[in-house]
Amino acid sequence: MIPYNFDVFMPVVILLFVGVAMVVVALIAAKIFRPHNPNKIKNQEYECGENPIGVAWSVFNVRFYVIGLIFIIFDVESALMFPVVTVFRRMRDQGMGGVVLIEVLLFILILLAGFAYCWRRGDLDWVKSYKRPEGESK
Amino acid sequence: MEHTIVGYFLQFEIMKNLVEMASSTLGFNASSIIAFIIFLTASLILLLIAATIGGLGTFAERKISADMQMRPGPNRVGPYGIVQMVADFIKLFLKEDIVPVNADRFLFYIAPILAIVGVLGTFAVLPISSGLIISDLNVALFYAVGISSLVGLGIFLGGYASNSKWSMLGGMRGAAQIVSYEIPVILSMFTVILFAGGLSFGAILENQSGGPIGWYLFHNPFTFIAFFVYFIGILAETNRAPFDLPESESELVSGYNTEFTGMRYAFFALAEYMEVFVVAAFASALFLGGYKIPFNIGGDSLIGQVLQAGMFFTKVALIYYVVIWIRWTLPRMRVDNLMTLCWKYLTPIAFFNLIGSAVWIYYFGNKSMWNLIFS
Amino acid sequence: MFLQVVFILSALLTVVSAVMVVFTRHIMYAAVYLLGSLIGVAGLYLTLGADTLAATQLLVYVGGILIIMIFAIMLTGGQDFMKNSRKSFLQVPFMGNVKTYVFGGLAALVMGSIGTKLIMNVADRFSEHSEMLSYQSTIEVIGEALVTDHVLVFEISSVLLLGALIGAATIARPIKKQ
Amino acid sequence: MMNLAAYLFISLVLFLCGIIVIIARKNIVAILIGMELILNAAALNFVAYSRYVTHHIDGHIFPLFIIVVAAAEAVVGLAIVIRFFQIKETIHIDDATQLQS
Repeated sequence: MIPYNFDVFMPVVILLFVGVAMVVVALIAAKIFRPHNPNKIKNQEYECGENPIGVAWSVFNVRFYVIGLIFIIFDVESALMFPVVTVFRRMRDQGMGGVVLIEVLLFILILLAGFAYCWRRGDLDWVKSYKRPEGESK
Repeated sequence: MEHTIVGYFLQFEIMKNLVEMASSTLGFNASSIIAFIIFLTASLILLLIAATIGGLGTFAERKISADMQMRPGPNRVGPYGIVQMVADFIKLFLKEDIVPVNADRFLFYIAPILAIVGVLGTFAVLPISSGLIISDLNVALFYAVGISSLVGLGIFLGGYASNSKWSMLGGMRGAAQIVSYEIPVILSMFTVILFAGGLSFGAILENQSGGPIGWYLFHNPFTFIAFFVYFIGILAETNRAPFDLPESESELVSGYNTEFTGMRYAFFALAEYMEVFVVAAFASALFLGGYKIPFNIGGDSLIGQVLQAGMFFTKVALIYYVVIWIRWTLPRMRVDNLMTLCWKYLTPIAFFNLIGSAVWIYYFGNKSMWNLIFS
Repeated sequence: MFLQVVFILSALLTVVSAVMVVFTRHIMYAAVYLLGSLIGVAGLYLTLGADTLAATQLLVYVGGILIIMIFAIMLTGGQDFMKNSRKSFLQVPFMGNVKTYVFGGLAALVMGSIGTKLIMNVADRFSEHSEMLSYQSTIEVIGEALVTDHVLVFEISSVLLLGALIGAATIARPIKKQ
Repeated sequence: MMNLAAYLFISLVLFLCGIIVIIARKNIVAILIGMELILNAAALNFVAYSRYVTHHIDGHIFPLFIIVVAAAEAVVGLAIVIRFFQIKETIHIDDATQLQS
């Protein structure tokens, strides 16, 4: 057993700090050189030359959320699968391959059932078409 | 520590002596401090390399696109216009920094930081050569996938903070697209991880060899398919054409970075080009043998390291070229086609690959199809 | 040494961000401060030797939950936009008032004193000299545990995710035009 | 300085912040954010105890499933919030008084 050596995470922390520092330092350094003469027109947000109407933070379509929720379910699934796929080959070499294979397949197939449901109900379609004739109403 | 750049340096006697000397003068174990200094230096050098790569990315983009359209491209500044990127940088550095008056200033300031940090974090595990991997964490791939999700957040917050309709649309699209394509990408990674049996790049590259037969690309049919799924996925995750909907210049002015000027815009652009580099590097390490050279010429010596780094950069440059080639060849997709491609084609194919690879491992173990054919 | 530095930084990031989540008046800022808190907790996991958990935290929380939270804010925060100024974005989703904060503070005070009393019991017993888990990497150990000892909860979590997927998709599906 | 009590204290602060957010906020999304804080505090406790007391990997498994449950809870909770908003045009918690619209 090799003891846990925390020093291997050093570059991760360093790089995160360097990334923040790079942006901050570059912006501050650029402040010395760059001109600064704002005016009212210049500080408007760009709307192809027109005066902007209202603000942009409007209510968005709910389909973004539907995509997001399907994504997050599979994200969690992959987060759980990362450790399992890592050990799968070793477990197979230890003679437990069949059991682990069945477990993994069960795990994936249960989730694929939900995926198939969403597909069937049209949640994966970006543009919804309910395929209902014009005059018919529910 | 053995899979880090510090571990590589500590092989040499002179470094060991240095550590001992520092320990005796300072009065405590100085290996941590020496490691810190090496890591810091390596990180700063890497930062310079990364910035250069980002700049070269823009240059390559313009030069290759010019080549494809049979025009010279940038050719005034320096030989073949290669100093163009420096000129671009100076221009962006001297540009006025405009923050729209209605923008959300706090988020406007932190959005480029998130994008840059998300990309730079992945540089810690980039396998440039067997000695020159800054830190080969045991969860390297997992960590890289996790930290690079900050980029999507940065793009979204950048679009949100600008308070411009174009930016908002671009940011929303960007976030939806980046999160969607993360699923096929991760699932294709699983296909390789199953065969490699480890998440560190050392483990992934261990079973690959220099020649194409030893690559995971030609290991079995499933990894072959997985490579293309991964490749399409990374194109979308880095907002490259034909998936550049978040910044599609013909409909959304410039997408999420419409309102960003000067250095802030430069950081978004830099993050994008560096991310293409990073995902190309991961593609080469996962599927194309990474830094491995045929017959292991040079071994662990310094010449070997240089050769390995050369191999790595060659492969990445090839993938980079293909990425740019695709950009100037294919028209942009529509947003509903984009989602259909992700959820109805790539994700099922990736799941099929994952199951197929698991079954392959169960029956044949780690054997590649060449082993099965020729034995 | 480096461990302590990371510990202090992560702890500061976590605590300060969590406090800012409490006191900010802007729901989007609350989400961004939550991001800081989550990254800080990931750093604390690292100092505890849980590298897999830190990566999971980044992948699921930062890449997933936070993004759909911001989606949800965008999908709900914007009524009365066109007629009011951006002030409405701060005010319409009520972020609490003095009365509720007093109640919250009192509840926190009570729970905090109880919690501090409980923590005092272990204050001087488990110090940093106790040895860490002697795994180089936790991911393989976790992977083995997930398919052997904890396989039932592994499978049940997939059923939970299935339920969440179907339920949420059913609830959030756009209303059909009448 | 780094001992169990320090981690427990950080976890306690996170938990209290979550409690205040849940009690004080009137915005349902903000309340969900507070719940994430509380779940994080619980997960941190598990890992801290596994590091200092039990020295067993089970303390790492449990937070994994806490994260899974947090994701499921966030997905369903936010779906309900969005649905509620579509019907009532508000996400004030005091307006959520009826089970059936």
